Amino acid sequence: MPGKDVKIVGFLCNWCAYAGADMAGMARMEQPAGMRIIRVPCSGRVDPLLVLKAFQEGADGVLVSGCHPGDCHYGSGNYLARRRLELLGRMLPALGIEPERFHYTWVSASEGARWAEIVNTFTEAIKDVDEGS
Amino acid sequence: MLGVFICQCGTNISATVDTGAVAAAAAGMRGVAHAESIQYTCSDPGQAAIGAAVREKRLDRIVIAACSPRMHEATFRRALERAGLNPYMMEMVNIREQCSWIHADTGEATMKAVDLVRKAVARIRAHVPLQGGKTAAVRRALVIGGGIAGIRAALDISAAGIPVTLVEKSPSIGGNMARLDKTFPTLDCSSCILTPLMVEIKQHDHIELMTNAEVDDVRGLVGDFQIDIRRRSTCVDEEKCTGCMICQEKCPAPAPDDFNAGLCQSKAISVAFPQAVPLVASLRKQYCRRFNGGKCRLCQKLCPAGAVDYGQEDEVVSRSFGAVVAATGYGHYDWTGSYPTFGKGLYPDVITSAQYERLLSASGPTGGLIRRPSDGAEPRQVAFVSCVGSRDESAGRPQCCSVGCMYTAKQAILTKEHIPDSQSYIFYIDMRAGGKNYEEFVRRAQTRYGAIFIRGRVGRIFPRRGKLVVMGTDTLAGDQVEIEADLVVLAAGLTAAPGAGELARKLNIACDETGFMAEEHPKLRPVEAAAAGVFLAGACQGPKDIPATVAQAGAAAAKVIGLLSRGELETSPMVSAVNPSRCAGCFKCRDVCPFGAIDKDRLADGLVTARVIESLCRGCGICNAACPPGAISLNGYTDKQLLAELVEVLR
Amino acid sequence: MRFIPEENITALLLRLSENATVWAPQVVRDTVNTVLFAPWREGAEIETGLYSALPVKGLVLPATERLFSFRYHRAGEREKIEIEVDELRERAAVFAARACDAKALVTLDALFLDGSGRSYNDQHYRARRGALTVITLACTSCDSACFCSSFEDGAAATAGSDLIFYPVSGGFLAEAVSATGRELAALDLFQESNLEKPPLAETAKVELARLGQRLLDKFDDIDFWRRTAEGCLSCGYCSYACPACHCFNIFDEMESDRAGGRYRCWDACMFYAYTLESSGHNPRPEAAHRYRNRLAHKFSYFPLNRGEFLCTGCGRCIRGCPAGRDVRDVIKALGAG
Amino acid sequence: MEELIPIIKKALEQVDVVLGWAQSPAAGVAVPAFFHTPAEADAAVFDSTCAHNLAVYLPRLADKKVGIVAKGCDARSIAQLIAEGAVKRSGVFVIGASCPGMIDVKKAWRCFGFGKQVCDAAGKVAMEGKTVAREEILLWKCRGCRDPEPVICDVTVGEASSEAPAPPAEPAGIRKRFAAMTVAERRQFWQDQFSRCIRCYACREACPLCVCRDVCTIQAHEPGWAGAAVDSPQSWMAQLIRVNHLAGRCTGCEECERACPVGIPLMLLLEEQNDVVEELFGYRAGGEAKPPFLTFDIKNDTWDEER
Amino acid sequence: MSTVPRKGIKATKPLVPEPATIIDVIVETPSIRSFRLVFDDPGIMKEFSFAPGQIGLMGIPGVGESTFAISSPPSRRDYIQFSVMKTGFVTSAIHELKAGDAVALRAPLGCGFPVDNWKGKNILIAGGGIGMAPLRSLLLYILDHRHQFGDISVFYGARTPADLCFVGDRAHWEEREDIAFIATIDSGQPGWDGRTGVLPRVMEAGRPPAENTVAVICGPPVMIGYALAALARLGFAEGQIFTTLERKMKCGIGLCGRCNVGSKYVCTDGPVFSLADLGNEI
Repeated sequence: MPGKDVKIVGFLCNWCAYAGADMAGMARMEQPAGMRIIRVPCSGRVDPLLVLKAFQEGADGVLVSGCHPGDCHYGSGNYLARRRLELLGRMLPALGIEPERFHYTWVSASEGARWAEIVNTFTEAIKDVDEGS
Repeated sequence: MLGVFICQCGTNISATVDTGAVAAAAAGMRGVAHAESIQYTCSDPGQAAIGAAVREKRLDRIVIAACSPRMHEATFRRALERAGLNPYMMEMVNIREQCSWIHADTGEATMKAVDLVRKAVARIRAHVPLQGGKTAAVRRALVIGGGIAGIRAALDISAAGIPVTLVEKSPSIGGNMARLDKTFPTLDCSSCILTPLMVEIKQHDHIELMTNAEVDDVRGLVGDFQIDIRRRSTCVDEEKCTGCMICQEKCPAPAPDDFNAGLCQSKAISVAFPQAVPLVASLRKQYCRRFNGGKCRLCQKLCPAGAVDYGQEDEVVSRSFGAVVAATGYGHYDWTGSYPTFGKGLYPDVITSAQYERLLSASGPTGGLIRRPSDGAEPRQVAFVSCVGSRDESAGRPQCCSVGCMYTAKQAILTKEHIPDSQSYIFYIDMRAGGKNYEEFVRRAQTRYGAIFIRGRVGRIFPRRGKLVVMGTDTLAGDQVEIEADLVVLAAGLTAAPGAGELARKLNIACDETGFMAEEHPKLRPVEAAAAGVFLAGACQGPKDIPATVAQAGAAAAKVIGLLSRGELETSPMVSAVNPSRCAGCFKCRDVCPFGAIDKDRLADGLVTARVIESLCRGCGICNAACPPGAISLNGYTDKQLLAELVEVLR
Repeated sequence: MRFIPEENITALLLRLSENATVWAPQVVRDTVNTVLFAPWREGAEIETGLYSALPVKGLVLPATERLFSFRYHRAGEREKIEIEVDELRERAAVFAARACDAKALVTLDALFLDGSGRSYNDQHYRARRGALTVITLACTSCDSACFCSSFEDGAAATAGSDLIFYPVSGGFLAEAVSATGRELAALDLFQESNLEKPPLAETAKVELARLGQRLLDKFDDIDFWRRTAEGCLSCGYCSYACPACHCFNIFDEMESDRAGGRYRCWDACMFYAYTLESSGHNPRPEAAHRYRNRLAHKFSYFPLNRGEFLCTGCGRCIRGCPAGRDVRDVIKALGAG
Repeated sequence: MEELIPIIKKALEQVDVVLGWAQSPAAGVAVPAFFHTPAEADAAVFDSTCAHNLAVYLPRLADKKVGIVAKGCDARSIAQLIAEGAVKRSGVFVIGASCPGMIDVKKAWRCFGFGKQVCDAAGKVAMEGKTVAREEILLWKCRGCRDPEPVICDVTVGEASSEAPAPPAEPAGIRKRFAAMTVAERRQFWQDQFSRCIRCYACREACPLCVCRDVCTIQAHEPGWAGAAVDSPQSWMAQLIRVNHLAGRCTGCEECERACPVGIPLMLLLEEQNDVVEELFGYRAGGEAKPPFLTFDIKNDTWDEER
Repeated sequence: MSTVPRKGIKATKPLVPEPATIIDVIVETPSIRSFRLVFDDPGIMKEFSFAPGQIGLMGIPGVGESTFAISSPPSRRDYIQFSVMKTGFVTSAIHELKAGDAVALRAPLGCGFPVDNWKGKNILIAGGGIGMAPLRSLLLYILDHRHQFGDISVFYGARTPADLCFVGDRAHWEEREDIAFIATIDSGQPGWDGRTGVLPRVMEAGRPPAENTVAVICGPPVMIGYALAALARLGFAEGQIFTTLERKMKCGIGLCGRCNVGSKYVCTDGPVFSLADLGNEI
């Protein structure tokens, strides 16, 4: 089973990404078991410090996902989020964290398949980093 | 003291997650006084078990590991309330959609479930009781779309004494149903049953009708949406126009006839159709000579009522509404791009069923005589092709249009009734006739009306000797079939109405992957959209027939009435709050707040701190993430709660 | 007096390393002039010219130490707490401490090892202090921040040291102060010598006479303290750098759902949070209040309670202050003795 | 720079206090000084050791009218504080000082010991008769200085330096070493660096943009972003909190690094962040605009999702 | 030294608490609860003794400790009571505790009231709000040794009737004829038929004689300020007035530094001080 040892924290917005993950479940799309989802109301709620704290506490990867740009339930949350998170992602190499371990992406409530695919790909990418390839 | 309940959800969860083991693990977690696995936690006995445990073990915090909180969070909050606890002292753990359903290995899924329960146990220690407030709700509803769904919803809402504004994009209400000839399975005349309702709308005291109008901007939230409605300029004063149609008659500029699905021409200034409500003309500037450099002013000169006003401009009307019903209906799939072997729309006698509907209709361009477009001849052999742009993966259209089988059967019957010596051939994939009396209706088309049903897809349509050859496979006989037809009618699939996506964005609601507006829950909240106070009626939520549309419109109306009849709404307590003793007064929160919900507060000692205007706060938590000293936090999603979760899942 | 040739120093440190970690001042790699006491390994260069940024007090009162660990365990329906105190630990030796640092250890000893009832005998401090050997390198030169000569003994202070090295030509004269020091000096790495002790550094002096009273006289002149503290950034460096400051905080940390530890860590009286009460009330809300309390503690309260200043004139708070503050200016501003 | 003293005296006619520098006899360099009266202002100096960014005191004096002697880089901090609303423009009187480039006094102290006079009476770097190559001893930020003239200023003092700003230096020493490290090596590098951190918060207190101060979340009980333990991971997290809160706000004044008593190269983090912010948003803190994480035009957010 | 010396805490492990268990929780007011607890080690419980006015650091390992006055009397051998007002982080966590929950305790700490020096004197007790907690311990001690003291008058004030603690005690104290007990609330409220008016004024109106009397006051700073002024007008000298102070504490043993008032540490020199001890530093 893939992803057994990879611990990933996912911060998912309630309206889109979390619902998308639910959708993947309703469609019984098998996924690696290392993902631990923390529900937040909006990707704009995700303080970059939560991501850094996750790494500090030993996460192998952190994924943030919210509504597609333009679709934010609150209008602008994901616009703010992507600014903060893009900066964070670019800072990671200087902080000594492989940038592959962090990913932010947009998943709508109907994109169950996309969510499953993201979890799979991201888990694999982290495993590649862990193996040093 | 904590109680943990692990739902088996029948076998939905317990098939993959060892719920007993999860309960046993939970029982060992610090502070957990009670842990049990329940077959259906959401059921009455399940909720009763929670209540009993609360009483017996004096529990004050409850963790429920079950399905997605999007499904039953509200259910369990009510259960807590009944058990005498604050409803927010509950945390749900999603071990179904995000665990049992996506993992195969029991050991792994169980381990993950235990992890998730531990996370919730840690989180719930940081929960505090929350109390929602109340806010007045505006007693007025907006219905967007004037088809049968919007009409029904508007009438039903206004019947409860709640004023309604009905907004229709086109010049007349009536929508797709007004274009239909007869309706299955009863073969009622569509106009005969619809027109009285349209008139009722126009005459209703509590209904404000705005045609040629669209939603421009939406602000606010449930109970108090502030919505700007743009009324497009039609160059005709609706108050003055009598619908005499002299302008239309004399107008020299041709324009497509939208009502007749492009089968004939109309004029730049025209009344949408003879039964239109309101019965007024409107001018389409893009076709008008005057607006394209010409000097023509005929309509203005001829109008006996003096209703034509070329200087009329768009008008934006702002209104407050307590609730919104979206009833934007459906659009027709443009098949020409995806079916090159069907002639890409170049053969005039390959038409869509929507066009055929107009040929059948007495109010149509042919006055109810079936005449094929190419030469006006009466067809003898009519081939119907189902599922064009439906149930077709190769066209990227896997979904069923849900009405194609039925209306094709109807059209075959009507063809026979119009032309008794005609022969209809129906290419189908499966006949889907699930409604009341539907199967009998299809059977009648076959037996009494002699329609020949061929199970199989059509591969090619091409002209041969003045006829159209329809080549397909008869999958039952296993043969290639070739039908020579005079007219081919394609049952093109249904799409979301044009512009529905944009409207959904304005309303802050989601669309599903086929572009239709998404309901909150497919079974339990079928008319609620993702944004509170927005409801869905009819085909905007997915293709459906008239009975289903009318039923859903009624349901949406009932929801609106339920919401607005009390006059006030409970507000969510999950809003931000400022701890003034930690506020640095930097107001970054105010800079990022999308709702202007942050104000300045001057404390007794002169310090200036932020304050949340709770009635404006919608609980996004963006301020929380932007506040450097952590003074502002979102109730229910505080840093403390998220950190507790985070630390626990990584232990 | 005993003498150790320069070339034997490495051998001495190696000998000490056999059963203790040897801490010696070293320049931190890639820094301009940061000197810290760090574990010495053979070949490491010892920096005795520049002053270390931090004193040796961390070896007896670490920046963070675990006081005990606790565990919640289930006893029937109830949770019970189990507490366990870790026992120490390895021996340590410090080489090339300065007299001002060593002397401050005696001040700390009085606070943490006093069994008289006036104070408590702190087991954690006791364990570390008992396992520490202090070899002091007497200062024959100083810089302009030093003001140890203001206090009794000045650079010649021997208190707190086990063994004191005086730099002389070719090596160091070694003066044993304690039994441990005498044992060390008896090692074969040392020899007898009749060289004279070199003259020690004579540092700046500040007027300490009646300082405690002078300070109390100004105590209520809050404007004076506001002026005095106005450049102060309210950071904690001076407290952490002070060999005699010993204030600490106590906090808990969970390591799992049921187990965690209680820790003690340095705290600084210049922090706003130091006296902030949970109600939001803060008895020392302004930097001026905190600055006043800091100086009063050092030069008034502590002498009143303990008969000595809580300062040895090491000058670190002057040398390292990010805002260039100089405590001697304040002492001067308090007026003549 | 003798003309400074009369300017401060004049400024004192309209402000409560002027922030400047005075010579510290003990340290041999200039240290921050608060001039309340014209008599006090006689002690004012301005030379190559005035590295401190006095803007740090402005938010603490928000209730007063304050004059401040500011170098070009300091003025950026003042502008940033004004843009963020932490300081009122009308509350500050900026005396822009043309800056010759500041030297790293720690380098002088390492060579000559603490307390030796670093600048001569004319303000030139000179120690015990030796003159030192200016470029050798300049602060990193002064190499390739982008703001020799103050962006915000009410009166200027001194003539613009005839000398061109020293050219940007090639990364040397720790910068060079850091640039060449792998990600894993950097992880270890920071762990080593922060094992020295003593949590004195001099970095925070010396930072003009760390405006939370007393209520800083790093020291707050809750929610506990960084534990109170003085150990490398916790101290590292504590610093990351500061760095994160300075995103799009840091003007690069290097005060945190200068203030750090244990020599942690904090600017490696902040320089990187400032560079990324400038690259992503074309934004450099210290102008009139708010940081790109607070206000931006959402409707016209020209963000390329594919980048 | 006018206060009694401390006893009890292990001299070598002063920072290490002893596990204890809550046996009862009394909801006194919306923001104050009293917790009764016993040490898990019966030996320690048996040995435990203290003087009224002494304090303890009660904590929840994993959350932290906070300082509270012991509000039960020394004669109570079966439990130790602390009355806790919810003000912040630790006290909020303590308020969540129920009977059976585990805590950790360091007690007794500090110096209690010098009751031995007060023998034969009249005692005036004035407590405001949560400040009544140490005074309850003192009052119960005095009632246990009633014959040793002269006249006893007690004033207890709070903002509203709902803010008055110790309901059961109050009824008992009001009934007793050998003490004068007056409860007062700041301003009149329906359903309250007792005294109204802020405590210092009510106390002053009672005109207690200063002669051979010790005044013990405890309460919020504002109340203390007015009460001191009132006592001064009534002729009380500084040496006759005692109070207990509250400061943020971490160690409780005079080392961690933060609780000093001038040169005195509240944790070891106090929390009981006579006004003469404090001088102008209060």
